[in-house]
Amino acid sequence: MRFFLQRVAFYLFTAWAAITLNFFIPRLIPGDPVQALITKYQGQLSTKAIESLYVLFGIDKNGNVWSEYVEYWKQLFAGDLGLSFAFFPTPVSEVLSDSILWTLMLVGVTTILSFVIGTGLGVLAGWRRGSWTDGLLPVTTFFSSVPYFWLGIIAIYLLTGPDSFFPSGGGAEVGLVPAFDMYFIPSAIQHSLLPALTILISSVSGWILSMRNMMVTVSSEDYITVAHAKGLPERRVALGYAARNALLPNVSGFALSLGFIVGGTFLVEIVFSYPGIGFQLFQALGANDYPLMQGIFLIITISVLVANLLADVVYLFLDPRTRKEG
Amino acid sequence: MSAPVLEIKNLNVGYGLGDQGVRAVRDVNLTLHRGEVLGLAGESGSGKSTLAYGLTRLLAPPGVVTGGQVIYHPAEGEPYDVLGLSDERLRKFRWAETAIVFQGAMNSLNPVHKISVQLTDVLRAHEPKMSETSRLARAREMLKLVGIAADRMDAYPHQLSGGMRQRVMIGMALILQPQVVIMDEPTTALDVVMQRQILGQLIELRERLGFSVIFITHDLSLLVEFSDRIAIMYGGRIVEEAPAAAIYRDALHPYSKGLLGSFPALRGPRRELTGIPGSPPDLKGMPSGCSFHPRCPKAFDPCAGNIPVLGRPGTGDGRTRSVACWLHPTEEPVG
Amino acid sequence: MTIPTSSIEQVIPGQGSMAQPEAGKPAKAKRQRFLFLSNRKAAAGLIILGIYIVLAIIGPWIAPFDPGARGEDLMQGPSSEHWMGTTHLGQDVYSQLLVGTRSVIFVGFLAGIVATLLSVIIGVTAGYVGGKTDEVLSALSNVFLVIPALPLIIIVTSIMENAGEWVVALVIGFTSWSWNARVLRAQTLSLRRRDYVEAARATGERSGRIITFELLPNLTAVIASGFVGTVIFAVLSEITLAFIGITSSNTWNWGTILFWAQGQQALARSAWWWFVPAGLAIAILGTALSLINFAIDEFVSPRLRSAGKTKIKTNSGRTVRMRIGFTPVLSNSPEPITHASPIPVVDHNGATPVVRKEHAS
Amino acid sequence: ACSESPNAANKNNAANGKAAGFLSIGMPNSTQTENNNPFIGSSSSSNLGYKWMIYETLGQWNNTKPDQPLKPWLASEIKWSADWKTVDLVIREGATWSDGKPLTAEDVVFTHTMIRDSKDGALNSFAIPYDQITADGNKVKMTFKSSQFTTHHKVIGQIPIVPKHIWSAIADPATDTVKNPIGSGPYVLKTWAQTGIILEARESGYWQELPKVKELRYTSYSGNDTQLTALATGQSDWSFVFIPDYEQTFVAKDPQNHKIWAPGVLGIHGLYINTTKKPFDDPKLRQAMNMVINRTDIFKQAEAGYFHPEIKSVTGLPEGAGDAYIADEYKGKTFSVDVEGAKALLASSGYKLEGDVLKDKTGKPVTISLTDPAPWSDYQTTLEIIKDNLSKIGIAATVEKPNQNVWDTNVQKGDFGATMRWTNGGSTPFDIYQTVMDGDLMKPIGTPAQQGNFGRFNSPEATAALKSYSNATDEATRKTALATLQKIFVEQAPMLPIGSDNVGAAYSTKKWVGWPSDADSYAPGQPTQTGALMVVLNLKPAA
Amino acid sequence: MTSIPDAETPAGEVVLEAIGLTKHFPVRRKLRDLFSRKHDAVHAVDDVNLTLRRGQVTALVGESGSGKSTVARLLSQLYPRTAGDIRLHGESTRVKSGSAFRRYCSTVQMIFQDPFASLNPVHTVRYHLTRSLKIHGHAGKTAEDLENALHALLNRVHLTPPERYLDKFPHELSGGQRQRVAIARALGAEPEALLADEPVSMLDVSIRLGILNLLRDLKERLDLAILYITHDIASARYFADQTLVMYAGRMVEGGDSETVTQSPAHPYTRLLIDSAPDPDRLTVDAEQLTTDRGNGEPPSLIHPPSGCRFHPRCPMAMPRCTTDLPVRLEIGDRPGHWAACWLYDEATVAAQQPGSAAQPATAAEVSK
Ligand SMILES: Nc1ncnc2c1ncn2[C@@H]1O[C@H](COP(=O)(O)OP(=O)(O)OP(=O)(O)O)[C@@H](O)[C@H]1O
Ligand SMILES: Nc1ncnc2c1ncn2[C@@H]1O[C@H](COP(=O)(O)OP(=O)(O)OP(=O)(O)O)[C@@H](O)[C@H]1O
Ligand SMILES: [Mg+2]
Ligand SMILES: [Mg+2]
Ligand code: NI
Repeated sequence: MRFFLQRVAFYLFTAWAAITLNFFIPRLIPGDPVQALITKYQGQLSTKAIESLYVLFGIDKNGNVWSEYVEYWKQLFAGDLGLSFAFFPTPVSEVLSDSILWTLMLVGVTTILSFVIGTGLGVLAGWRRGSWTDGLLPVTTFFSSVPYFWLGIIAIYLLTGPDSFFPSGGGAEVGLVPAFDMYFIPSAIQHSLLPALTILISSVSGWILSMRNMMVTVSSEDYITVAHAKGLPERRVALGYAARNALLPNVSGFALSLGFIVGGTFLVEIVFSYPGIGFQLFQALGANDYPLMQGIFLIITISVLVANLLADVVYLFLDPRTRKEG
Repeated sequence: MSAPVLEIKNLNVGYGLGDQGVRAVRDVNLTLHRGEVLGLAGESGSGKSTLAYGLTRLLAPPGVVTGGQVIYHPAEGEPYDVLGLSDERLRKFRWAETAIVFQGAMNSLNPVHKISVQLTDVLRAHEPKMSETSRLARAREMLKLVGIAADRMDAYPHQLSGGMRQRVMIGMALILQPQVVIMDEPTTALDVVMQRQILGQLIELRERLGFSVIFITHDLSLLVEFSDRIAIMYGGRIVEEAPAAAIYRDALHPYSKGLLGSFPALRGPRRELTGIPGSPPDLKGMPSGCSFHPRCPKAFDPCAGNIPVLGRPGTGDGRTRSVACWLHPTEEPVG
Repeated sequence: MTIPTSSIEQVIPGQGSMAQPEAGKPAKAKRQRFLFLSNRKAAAGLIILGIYIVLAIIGPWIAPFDPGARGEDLMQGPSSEHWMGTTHLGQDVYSQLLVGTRSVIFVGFLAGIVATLLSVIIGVTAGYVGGKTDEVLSALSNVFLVIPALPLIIIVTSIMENAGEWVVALVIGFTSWSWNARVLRAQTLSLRRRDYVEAARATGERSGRIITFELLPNLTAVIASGFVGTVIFAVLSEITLAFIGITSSNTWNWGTILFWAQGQQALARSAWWWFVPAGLAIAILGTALSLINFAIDEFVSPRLRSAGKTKIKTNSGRTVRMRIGFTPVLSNSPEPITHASPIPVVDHNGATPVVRKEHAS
Repeated sequence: ACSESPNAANKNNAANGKAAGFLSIGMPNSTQTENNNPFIGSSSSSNLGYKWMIYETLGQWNNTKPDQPLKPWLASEIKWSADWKTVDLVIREGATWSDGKPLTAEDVVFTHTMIRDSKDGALNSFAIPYDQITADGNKVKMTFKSSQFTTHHKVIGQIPIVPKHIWSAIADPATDTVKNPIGSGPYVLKTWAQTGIILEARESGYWQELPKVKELRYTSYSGNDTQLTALATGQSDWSFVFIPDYEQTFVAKDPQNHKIWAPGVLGIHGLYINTTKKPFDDPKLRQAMNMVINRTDIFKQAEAGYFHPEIKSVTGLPEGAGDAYIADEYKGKTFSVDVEGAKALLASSGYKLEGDVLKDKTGKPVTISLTDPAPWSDYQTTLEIIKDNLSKIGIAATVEKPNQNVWDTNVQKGDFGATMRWTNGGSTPFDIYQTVMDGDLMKPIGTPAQQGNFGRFNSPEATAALKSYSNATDEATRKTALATLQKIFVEQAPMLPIGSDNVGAAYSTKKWVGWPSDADSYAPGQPTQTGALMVVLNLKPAA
Repeated sequence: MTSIPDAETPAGEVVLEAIGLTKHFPVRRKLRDLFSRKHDAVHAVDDVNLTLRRGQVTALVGESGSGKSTVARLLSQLYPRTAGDIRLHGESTRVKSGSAFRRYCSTVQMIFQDPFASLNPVHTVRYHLTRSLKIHGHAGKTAEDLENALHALLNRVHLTPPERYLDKFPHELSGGQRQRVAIARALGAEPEALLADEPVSMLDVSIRLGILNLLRDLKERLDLAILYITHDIASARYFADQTLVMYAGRMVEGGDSETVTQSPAHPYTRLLIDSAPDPDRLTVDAEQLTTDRGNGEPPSLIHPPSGCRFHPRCPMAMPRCTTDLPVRLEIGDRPGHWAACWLYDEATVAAQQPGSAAQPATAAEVSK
């Protein structure tokens, strides 16, 4: 419990520092959202619109940054993330809630899958060293060194087409409204296959490798030999003893990688026209949309922290040594 | 002397093969009799652990058993060679017939499983028909046997002290009532007080349950006190084997003598400590002939040329002991 | 963007999963330094990396064309004149690739060096000094860990006017040190408790000297692996930034090539020669760096080495795999291997023992 | 539950081919959020253009024929006074809102009044100088503080009319996302989803014949490449996107049906030169530069041979849309690459070409930095070509790729050598010349010039001519003013025109026919233009 | 082979002295205690007095965790002390770092338990020794001086010929050789006191003797004061002049080695000696003088037992033992032999029956 509170205090501090940075950094970008908008619509938006846009966005008054900062925290505590500029006047919270599910579904599920598959293969590769699994590593390493976007674009080029099973992009078939029904779900899954595969291929090798290394390390522990000496079935030794223990250090790595979901894979979302939050962030960057950037950073920060906190808790359950008596 | 349970015949164990390989155990012949405590002594690196793990095929890569037999005599039925068993049969054999207590109990217990799980695991693997409640009952019974309250069943290894963990390991070793228990330095990490208690308990259990023990340590004085017979290893070979008292009083091999002369005695008059000059041999470049001869104060011509075989010496108690030394001509080789 | 492999996931600070230099047999310092090169992975990785570095140096000289110069042949496939074809402006893709190597290597290495320096300074200091300093520095690295790196890099590079390679490299370096710092801190913490560090202190060494001469040499492998990881990350970041058109670098790099290729729909126009080589160049460079990283991991933790024989032939000719729990038995004949001579009956009293020196100490 | 899901009805994809009675419209405008407010440029309805299918304007303006009068739409009569300060409108009878209520003059007055009176002019994005707005029965009269000659198409043709009974209840029209849009157009919003927005045709109550296309499906793709893929594979029937090598990447995928149409409009792209930087303050030097630029190469290589139609007239006015405005003096005068002529001009103006280095009058080599944001690959390609062209007369150019924000700031502050940029567009050449030459928009170097004249071109004559053109009450004055402007533009070359904007489209005739074309350019082709409604109404199922 | 003669040396000059030395390691506070004022601490060393004299070896024995290493580290000033005093040549010193610390180091040097861990694997023998010489200014002026000094050091620890060892890395040396290098490093400072923390426990039986003999030889030749820490009471008998016994952070008995080992006074010392393996005791369950009532478990040092810390395990415990901290009491069989045990307080024994407060054997175990 003490451990837990200590962690919480630590996380709160980190969150404060990160959010503060998140507040200031976007403000350092030269230019402003109005300019960005005008530029985005090259010639389609008359320069006369500039004044009305400044009024519209409410950035005509030159507030000082400090009072904005205070205001920002006040708003944050009120649960208000402000209005997005790029999607003016949609509230940031709405932009986020529209896109986060897509990301969670695609990248979140894939990250978990990647972890599960990678860990599984890693267990195999570590346990059965010297068998065919040794060939797994060089191949996956090569793929993991390929940039996501490159792989994705090639996949689109090679695998999609008018008659292909794989759609070339988008989150689901045009016109389907997100709902748990027999139309949307299969379509969403179909659309997520190719991007998911891309992420999977380029991220799985990290897990294989780390799990394999941990398996190798753990396999030479005495208790594994004891387990063999006890005459336990091989499965039991491999999974209940070796893999179970080798998994522990990977848990926090996994938690951290959850944080990379949003920031790390937005190129996949761009390449596949996937309406997720990473793509949204990219647009926010292009549009100088501070409120949206802040909102997304907030989500990233909080999700990393929560993931880590969860990892700590999971760790507490997985590793009795961290549990304190009494 | 009672019937043998385990006969080790010309066991050879090495690490790696080819010119990278080392032969850590060389042509070892040893017989363990029913109900006895056989002590195995020798300095660090002499191959004691390698022998223990080799005979149960538990050596991790790059360990290989390069030759020999380990004949096990079950309580009923024909004797068989442990090294020739299939993986499945070996799994069945392990723990049910021969259990091992490792050097560090800290590392022998899986830190993430409760000790009850680790105890019942064995039963689940070897006696699948047993019900869960009777497994737990059996586990509790074993803990009681080694002096641990049954309420510690649900403890994790790190919640137990070193001594308790070692007791748990001993309890676990006995849970299937094996014929042979191998103990590789079971108490070196422990305090003398604890060490005495645990060994005392073990000896008492042996009396009750009647298993045989191979007891490995480099602390000769401990061995002399606790074991029936003692085998001394040097450079991968057994150089002497005799009843404990015989070794203590009258060691034949110069190495055994040196080993005994290295321990200061706590009681009685101050003995002269001789020690053993020089350093242990390098397994890769073993001296020719008797591997001890470069350090041996009594070495003479034949020592450097030929390897002496373990055999019965021509002394009065020659029936009960054997030695491999050119100073002690044998009447008949062992093995 | 990928999370750099190897060093990141495998080392979880605080849990001590980092393969410790084996306590019993301390890293065989000198001999193993060369042993590292004998590792097949390391050798392959280093050779490939070497080729890249050479190309980075001489690339602009050996490039047959000015990478930006327009030519007559537009969108031509590979030919004897243009080995990797041409772009929509008739530029030579091969030359672009060659010239672009320098920027990639430069940014990768500069960022790697900056991040490594920072991580060493912050991580080792935090680990060695401990106390308040440690808390502050740990918090700092955690904040940097939490802030999403790539967006941050995008923002910072966009703040810089005309951000050139230097800026890109420095920004990447300054934003990607935190993970390694954490790893190093954990390692330092465990090293600090080693006896030889205490012993050095007891001898009267100053802290600075202990850090530089006692700790750092033992952290080399970890630092090197962190460096390699950061280089991979930096290279991928630079390419990503160029690809999405964030960086304003005026020089060529592989990301620029991909940017142009994608902007001009190279693949849709079947101009694979424009899109594929740069990606492969990245992948191969990344693979080479990963190989080096694996080799370092194996170097640090010999257990990971899978080199050597994993299969073994028994005397009866069967092949068995070496595995934990089932030591291979080559032969189970009860015959002795070394034939010891039976001891002849010697006249015990007649023999003159050769008495060895009695004083060894 | 399945049968009640809106997805049940929407589940029939493009593969169903002609049988599916819908039209898929795509735009490469990345993600959207549900926002149907027609007055906000960043709303999804504006981004994708579907607001013009829901809301209508008083008149329809055809960008491809800017000089033609607007087609009466919600106003059955549009009459401007000679000084273009007053307009009299007759509101069409029989138009109804999609909730069944009739559309009246009140609604028109309400809409324009709302814009005029919005706080700080937040809704008045065209900065229209409204004066009086009154209704009289089905007539509406609006007066303006200044001549609307150059902006009348905006007042009439680009302001959607909204129902008073709905909008008067909206607290702040500038920040309302109008989830349930009620308009007078032939379509109503059916479902809104990130994956696609579906509009369905009204069943009745539309004031003209109902469209044949019963359903419109709008999709926003993440970028040009994904949009192109969608076009090529037939997922999009209609879009407006830059397609490199369109012959191969788009048309060749279905040569029968895949078509590109790119009519130019009165808005251009060109190289702005910073006229305050020596030696580029010299018109002769700029002229010489103008002479060596290979516009055909740029058109073919940078603009894929269609996207920014090549500007041929030296006046910078695009072919087609601009033809009517070219002064007599310049009729038929077209650009051609003339390196020798340029060299001669330079030599005669005191420049020396030493080897391949041009030295200015003071003997310094002439160098220029060309700048544009990296992601704009067509501009970048253009700059590469210009760089190459300039080297022919010894000017060493470098191409810089600052990031977009930096570029924006620098261009506005006048901190650049030369840059490719666009001009405003409109119904007359006024917007083009104003963006380039208006002295009123000029700001000192270092102060952002947000509206135009980034090159700090200082010509009181041009400024006066611009004023005279926009305020003139007679055609002759305008003509003179325009001729003056063209003369200055040609002789001083403050900006080197390269290509024009286009309002065309990439479309497929597989399912629907009746698209505008060069032969019948009845409306702009771009699906986000106001006139897109005219296109949709004109479509018929393919045979 | 030289045998170790009896410890019979005249009392030399006092080099290092600890008076009431105490070390408590603070324990991280638990949440529960957040609001209480109590600060938990590991009472690793409490009120320890010891004296190191020139030319004498003082042994410190005790079970694992009894605080022996902590005493050594306190004496070498690697840990700051909680209370008490350390006197170097009678002068109270407290140094943490800087030149004062180095000055202290040059008189008091420490040898670590594990020769495999106490040498940095990346440095050669030469580096280790050179540093030690340089820091304490014994390296001389020229490279030749240094070389000579290095040779002298290696000769002193019998690593001959020195050239063969100077450029070796630790992993190229055997355990005994490494420990010699570690000793040489300590000698490089030319100290007056040597704190040897279990210098042989990690070494093989046959090598131990060599190191002990070397230390003994150095003591005589260099007139060193040596603190020999061990848990092997038999080696203390052979090697040390005095022996002190520690239990759970406190000194329980002291006196000259022969007396302490042959006629132990404190019940804990007796238990320790009885537990030591004894080849002469050929029957296992021989009559035991003392039986351990605590299952061999040492007490918690965070909440040490009140009174005598050994009382929960002591078969002779009396009611007074559970409440009052025993003081040093002279035994009287030999001069200087003392024990901190109420059994030697006549008044107490007269009033209370020894063993009357002994707990049942399993009590301690349950309380864990
Ligand atoms: N994995 C290995 N590879 C090569 N040689 C090894 C390996 N493991 C052990 N050896 C060598 O085999 C020999 C025997 O080792 P073993 O562990 O059996 O000795 P031991 O008698 O048990 O020593 P200790 O008393 O230290 O436990 C040693 O010389 C050792 O160096
Ligand atoms: N740095 C520390 N922080 C907290 N507790 C400590 C620390 N160092 C030692 N202790 C505790 O102090 C007590 C005494 O430890 P010390 O190492 O001095 O024992 P020791 O007698 O040397 O044992 P051993 O024979 O095992 O070396 C132990 O309970 C130990 O857990
Ligand atoms: Mg061993
Ligand atoms: Mg200690
Ligand atoms: Ni354009």
